[in-house]
Amino acid sequence: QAQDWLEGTPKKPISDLKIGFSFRGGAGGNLYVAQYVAQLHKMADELGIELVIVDAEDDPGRQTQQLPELIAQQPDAIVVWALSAAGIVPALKQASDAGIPVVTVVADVDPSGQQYVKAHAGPNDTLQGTQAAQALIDAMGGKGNVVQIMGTAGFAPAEMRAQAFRDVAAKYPDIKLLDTQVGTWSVGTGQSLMENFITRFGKDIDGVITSDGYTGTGAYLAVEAAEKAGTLEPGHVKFADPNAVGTSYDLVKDGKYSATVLQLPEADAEFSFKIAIRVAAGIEVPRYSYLQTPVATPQNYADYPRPGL
Amino acid sequence: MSTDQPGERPAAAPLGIGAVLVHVRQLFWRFPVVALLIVLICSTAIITPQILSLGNILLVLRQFSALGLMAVGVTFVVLCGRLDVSIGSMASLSVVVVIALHDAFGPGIAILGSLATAAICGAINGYLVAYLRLSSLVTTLGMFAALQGVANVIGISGVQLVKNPDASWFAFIGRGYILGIPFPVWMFLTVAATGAWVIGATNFGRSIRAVGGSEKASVYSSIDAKAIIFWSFMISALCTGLGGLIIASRAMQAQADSGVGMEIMALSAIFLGGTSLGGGVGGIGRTVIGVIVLASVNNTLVMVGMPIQAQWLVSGTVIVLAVWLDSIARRRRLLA
Amino acid sequence: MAADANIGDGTAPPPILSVRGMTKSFPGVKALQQVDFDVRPGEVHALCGENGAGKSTLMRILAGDYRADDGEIIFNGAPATYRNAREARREGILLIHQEISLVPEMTVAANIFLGNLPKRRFGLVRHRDMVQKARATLETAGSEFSRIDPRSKVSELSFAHQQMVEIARATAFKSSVVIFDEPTASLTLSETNALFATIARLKAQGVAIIYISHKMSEVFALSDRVTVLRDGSMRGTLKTAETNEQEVTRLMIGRDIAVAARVEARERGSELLRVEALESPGFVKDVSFAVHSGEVLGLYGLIGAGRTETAEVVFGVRRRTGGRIFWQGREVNIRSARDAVDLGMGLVPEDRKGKGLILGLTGINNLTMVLMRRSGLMRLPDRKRDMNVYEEFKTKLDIRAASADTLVNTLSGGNQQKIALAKWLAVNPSLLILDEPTRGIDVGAKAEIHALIARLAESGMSIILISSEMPEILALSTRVLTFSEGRIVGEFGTGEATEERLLSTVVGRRAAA
Amino acid sequence: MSVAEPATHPVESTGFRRYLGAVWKATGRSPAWPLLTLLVVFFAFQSPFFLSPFNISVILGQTVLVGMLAIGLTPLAISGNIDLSVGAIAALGTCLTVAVQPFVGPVGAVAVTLACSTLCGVINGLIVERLKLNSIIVTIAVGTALHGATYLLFGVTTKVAPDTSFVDFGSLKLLGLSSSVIIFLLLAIATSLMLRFTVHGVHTYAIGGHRQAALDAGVNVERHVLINFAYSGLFAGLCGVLLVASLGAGSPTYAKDYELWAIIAVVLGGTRLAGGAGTVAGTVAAALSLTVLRNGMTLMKIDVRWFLIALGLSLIVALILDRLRSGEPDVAE
Ligand SMILES: Nc1ncnc2c1ncn2[C@@H]1O[C@H](COP(=O)(O)OP(=O)(O)OP(=O)(O)O)[C@@H](O)[C@H]1O
Ligand SMILES: Nc1ncnc2c1ncn2[C@@H]1O[C@H](COP(=O)(O)OP(=O)(O)OP(=O)(O)O)[C@@H](O)[C@H]1O
Ligand SMILES: [Mg+2]
Ligand SMILES: [Mg+2]
Repeated sequence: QAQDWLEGTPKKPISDLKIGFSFRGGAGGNLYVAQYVAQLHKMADELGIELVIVDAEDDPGRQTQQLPELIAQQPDAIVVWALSAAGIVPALKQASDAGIPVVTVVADVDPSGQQYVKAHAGPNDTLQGTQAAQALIDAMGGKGNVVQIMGTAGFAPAEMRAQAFRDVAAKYPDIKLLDTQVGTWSVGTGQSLMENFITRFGKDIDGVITSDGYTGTGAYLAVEAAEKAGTLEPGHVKFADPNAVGTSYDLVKDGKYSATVLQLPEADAEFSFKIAIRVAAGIEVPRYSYLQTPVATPQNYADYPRPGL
Repeated sequence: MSTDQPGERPAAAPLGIGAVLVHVRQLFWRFPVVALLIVLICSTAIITPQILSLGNILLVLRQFSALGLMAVGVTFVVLCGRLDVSIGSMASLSVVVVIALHDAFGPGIAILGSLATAAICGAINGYLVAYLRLSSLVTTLGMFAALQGVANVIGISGVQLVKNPDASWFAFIGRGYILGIPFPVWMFLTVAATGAWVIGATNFGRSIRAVGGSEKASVYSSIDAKAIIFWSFMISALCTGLGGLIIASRAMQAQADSGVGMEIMALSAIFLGGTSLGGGVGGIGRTVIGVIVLASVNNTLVMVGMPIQAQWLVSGTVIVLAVWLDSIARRRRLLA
Repeated sequence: MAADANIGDGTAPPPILSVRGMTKSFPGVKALQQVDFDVRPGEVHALCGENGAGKSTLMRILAGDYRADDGEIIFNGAPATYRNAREARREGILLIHQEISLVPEMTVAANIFLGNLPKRRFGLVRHRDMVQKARATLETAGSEFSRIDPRSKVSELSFAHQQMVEIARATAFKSSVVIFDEPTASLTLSETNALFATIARLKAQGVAIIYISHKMSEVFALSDRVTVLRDGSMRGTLKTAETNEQEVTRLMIGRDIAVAARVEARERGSELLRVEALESPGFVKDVSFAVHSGEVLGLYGLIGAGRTETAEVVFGVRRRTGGRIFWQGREVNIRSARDAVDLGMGLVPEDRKGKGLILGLTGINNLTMVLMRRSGLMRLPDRKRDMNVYEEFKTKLDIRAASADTLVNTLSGGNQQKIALAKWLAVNPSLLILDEPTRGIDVGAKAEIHALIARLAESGMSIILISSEMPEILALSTRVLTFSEGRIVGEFGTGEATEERLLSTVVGRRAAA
Repeated sequence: MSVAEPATHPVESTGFRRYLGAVWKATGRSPAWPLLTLLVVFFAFQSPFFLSPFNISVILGQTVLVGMLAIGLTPLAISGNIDLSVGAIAALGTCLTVAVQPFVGPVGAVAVTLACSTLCGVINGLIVERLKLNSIIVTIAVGTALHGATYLLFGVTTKVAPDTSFVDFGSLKLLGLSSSVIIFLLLAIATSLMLRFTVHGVHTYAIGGHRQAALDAGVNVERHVLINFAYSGLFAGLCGVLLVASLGAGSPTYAKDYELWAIIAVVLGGTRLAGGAGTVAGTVAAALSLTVLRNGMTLMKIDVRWFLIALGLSLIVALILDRLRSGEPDVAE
């Protein structure tokens, strides 16, 4: 079947391509990663591409030491989902020294490494952060107090999304950021941190911005409980997050949640892998290609599939 | 407490004040860790008064009741002179299991299934350590890895959330109240009380201390050391299972990493309480204190809006301080 | 033996180490009160006193282990400056501990030299030298010592051999004061003589020696002076030559001791325990014997004779590879101490620290440990009953402890032994195996325990008495079995057993082997 | 059945058992060796690529970081203590190395880092020994505090090394092995010799084996334990430096959970938790088997999700093999 998405002629049949993939790991616990990798496998099988995967298991040190394993197998391209934007650079250098084109996915790398990268493909955390921030602030009518719960400390996406909110909020004099606490991309911590916020700020809270749908769901559960207990008035607090999961999508559907930005692992994987294949096949691609991440709102959610997260 | 609000102290004769001070000092050296805690809380309460609100206190207790349950369980193992570092992964597993079973088989079966899973893990730990006499640290480290692995596999492939949480009475475990006190807190306190009774008042408890003190001597004294060790691992596992139920029922959905790091926190709580590896000193009461200290320090720092990195710095320092004070206090008591 | 007693009388050099007004108290106990004590170069100064009199405490203070509450230590004519055991050692004050204090997983050689290992530049240890020196040390210490291989791990040695390693340390260092705290507690004749020879050699080198023992014979054979402590205070210092056992004993316990108990011969009751061709890998080979109710079966032997092991096999705490055990004529399979206890046996082990007691627990807890088995595990312990039991034996055995709840590891050696004994008497078994029951127990208490053993036997309890003290065996046993190299080499009915006969069997056997 | 099997008798052993025993001694009495052998043989059959020189160098390379921590921890563990703050110290090390390089140059940076990490170790040691506190809780707490401090000092964003001198050094190759691997092996040997042949080493075993006996014998226990804490701190610093050498950057997020893997390596290596027994050889073997397991499974394209399970099971199997061979222990831990 014709692959029109190639937008060019491969230097050799797609089915002869060999692509290496080094990713942050955590496929164990992390559904997004798991589904992303599953999608890659699926596509590779369909297209008959040989996919060599190394898993860094959340350890930047290991990831750098694993890249030589890929390089040694001389793939047509190496796809890197970097754990540490700066820490990966020496490894990327090795790859480009070995004449293997590198495609970075999901997380962009440090400027000092740009010259070793052929293309970057994936979601745009700053954009998603902005989308979520905008949606929340609109829902709040441009004014009110917001509490923020970030993802795990020191992880680029968490930082970028959080920063994006601050940047947007800066444009609105009536939006006040009460406090930021750091969570762990999980419902549990989202819940407990939100409970603490509620005890601390009570009715002053008008909106909640989180780094992802899990944390957002947790925060919602806390607020819902507080509403039942009468601490907060029902429906007053608004929610939005830059990275949808099933539950945050459901909340949007039920109109309890203003917006969640749909960054779907399958879509992300497919989008990025196509770029990678094109690079491997020697077809020119833009330096940056960003995944479309629609914002699901109570009005339009039906247009999009429910995330399997 | 009068140290903390000097203003409240009635102007008394110098002798009176002296007497009060002496009293306060004695009180301090009886419960130095608690005293430290009170100082910490009261000083932060000036910034954030809500800390002392009943609501917040209940909140802290509930947030840490799962950890508390697990710490109580591990205390049994520690008193036997062993360690159990598999409880974090075990909690993750029981969370994943209970959620995976919930919608298909209903809460009852799900709970039983999850507790049974925990029990099996405990039995494996216990058998390996007590009867095959493997080093408890390495064994439970192995289980720590294996169980997290299993939890991940189930968590990724299985069901991750309960369709409509409000319909299931399972939600009550994590979210319900009795007499205005959260149900998890009831669970924690009940189990802690029972545990304290078993350790402190029953022959089983005495046997545990004996085995912790000297396994060989207790065997010569016709104590079935192996059984004792086996059952303390079972207890540790079952408490962990209960903890898992709370975590699961709070969120009504499963994240395979729900329990990550809890083994370290539980051990911190135990040693912070002053229980020492191998019987001798310590017990459930001390563990409960340890848990409460951990909990309130964490809560206090969040409540004053301290950034997490600073929270780490402070809580680390406070823990060392607490352990130190406690050891001094114990030495003083020996000489008194 | 010890031909060279009472050397160094007459001309008295100035004391090298002395204490004035030494006072020390522990929670609940005044261990020492206003004690004056000194020792001269080239003299053996014996220290006597009941269990808990404060002997070890005084010595630990001299050796820098403990700090005195009050009083001064004068060493070499000047106030002592050392602040801990390490510094004391460097000053040349060496304490051979009452309780064995060796590192089990390390070699004999390393243990002997631990603290000042022979080293070359860059802190490198001269392992080969160390082993040679150790062997030399052991050989000079005597033939009995030289049977220990300096390269073998201490944990592989017998209790007795460990004690000997502890002693061998005394000669390994250049010391000016050597303190022996009950060194012979677990030694038999031959090693004891070897020890005496060692002491004589040190003495000849002008080393000052402090010797603590509950065995009057040793005190009088070795010492030049005797100091008696009682309840932590001085009862006086005497020239050994000018005193006698009665006087010293009276000073110690304030009265004459009861005449040594004897168990009279009587026709034996029904058979209680019979073992046939008992085998256990290592040291029990084809052991068969029977015990009848109301008899005291004495087991005598030299070190490593395998009596302890035999006892442990019978009691189910050591692997049995062969043989059969009959209880009241019925064959039984004893797989654990629990089985044995349920049948009605009790064992007071030789190694009280390792097997007899749980040092981290309180006296009352230890004492009622076995009683606990009688009530179920989930049963509440009955504090009141426990208390009664404790009080009963506290008076019966004269246990000296601050309270029922003092930790056992703070008790004096002898009092620990009494608890270990009481713990089994408390369940009043029909067969009681006593392995070195009076080790480290003072003369007074020893007499009481002997009397007690006699009474128990009268009351129909069967007793297996393992002891390396000839008099004890002869006085208390209605029948004696002699062991050597894990085999029974002789049996003697009452009256037949005499010191010479017993020795001839065990020694003759060893010579043959 | 009988726990009370004292080591009094060298158990009657058949020729084969004695032979096994000899092999055993040679392998430093650690369950890791049989495990390592099994894994290597197994994977060698599974993948031809496994034993290729390149893959071996890869395995060694991946062993270095955690291995370094594990070696540093071994003497400390033998003397009966444990240090759970090494991960945090290593993370601090990466930040320091990068941060101070502009001022003092690469070599100076290493010096400063090692000095500071050693200091951290000393602080741990002082708290544990002087205040007589439980080393587990103390080092957990100190680790947490250090981690926080590192963030506050250097911020959350990763710091890139100003020049590539570290990376160049890291990618330096001698006889097919990268410089860091060689350093690792040399230090392993050095540590092992230190334990076996120096007074400090012998005293370390003595302290772990029977602390009171060591005290009675006049061993300066406090000093030796302190040295061992400093030693583990130093090696944590080294781990940090090597991280920078391969990542060319420093961040508080680096070396996450390393202490856990290091402890696994140490105990799997046969070092007793209570102290008194253990060898560096065992630790190295254990660290290697961890990497081999991971590397082999990657080569076999096994879903990484199974790695943790495989790891856990192999840990336990290794212990059981160990027990079958060495019989029941006199003391459990
Ligand atoms: N560390 C300690 N803590 C509390 N009490 C102690 C401690 N050491 C000794 N004691 C008490 O001090 C007293 C003297 O003990 P010490 O060991 O000196 O007696 P002893 O003369 O050596 O007796 P024995 O002949 O049985 O060894 C005893 O009552 C003992 O309980
Ligand atoms: N020469 C020796 N070499 C090695 N081990 C020995 C030697 N002598 C004794 N042992 C070990 O010590 C064990 C017990 O020592 P101990 O002196 O307690 O022997 P025992 O049989 O208890 O003698 P006793 O008859 O004094 O109780 C012996 O069974 C043996 O295992
Ligand atoms: Mg004594
Ligand atoms: Mg014996």
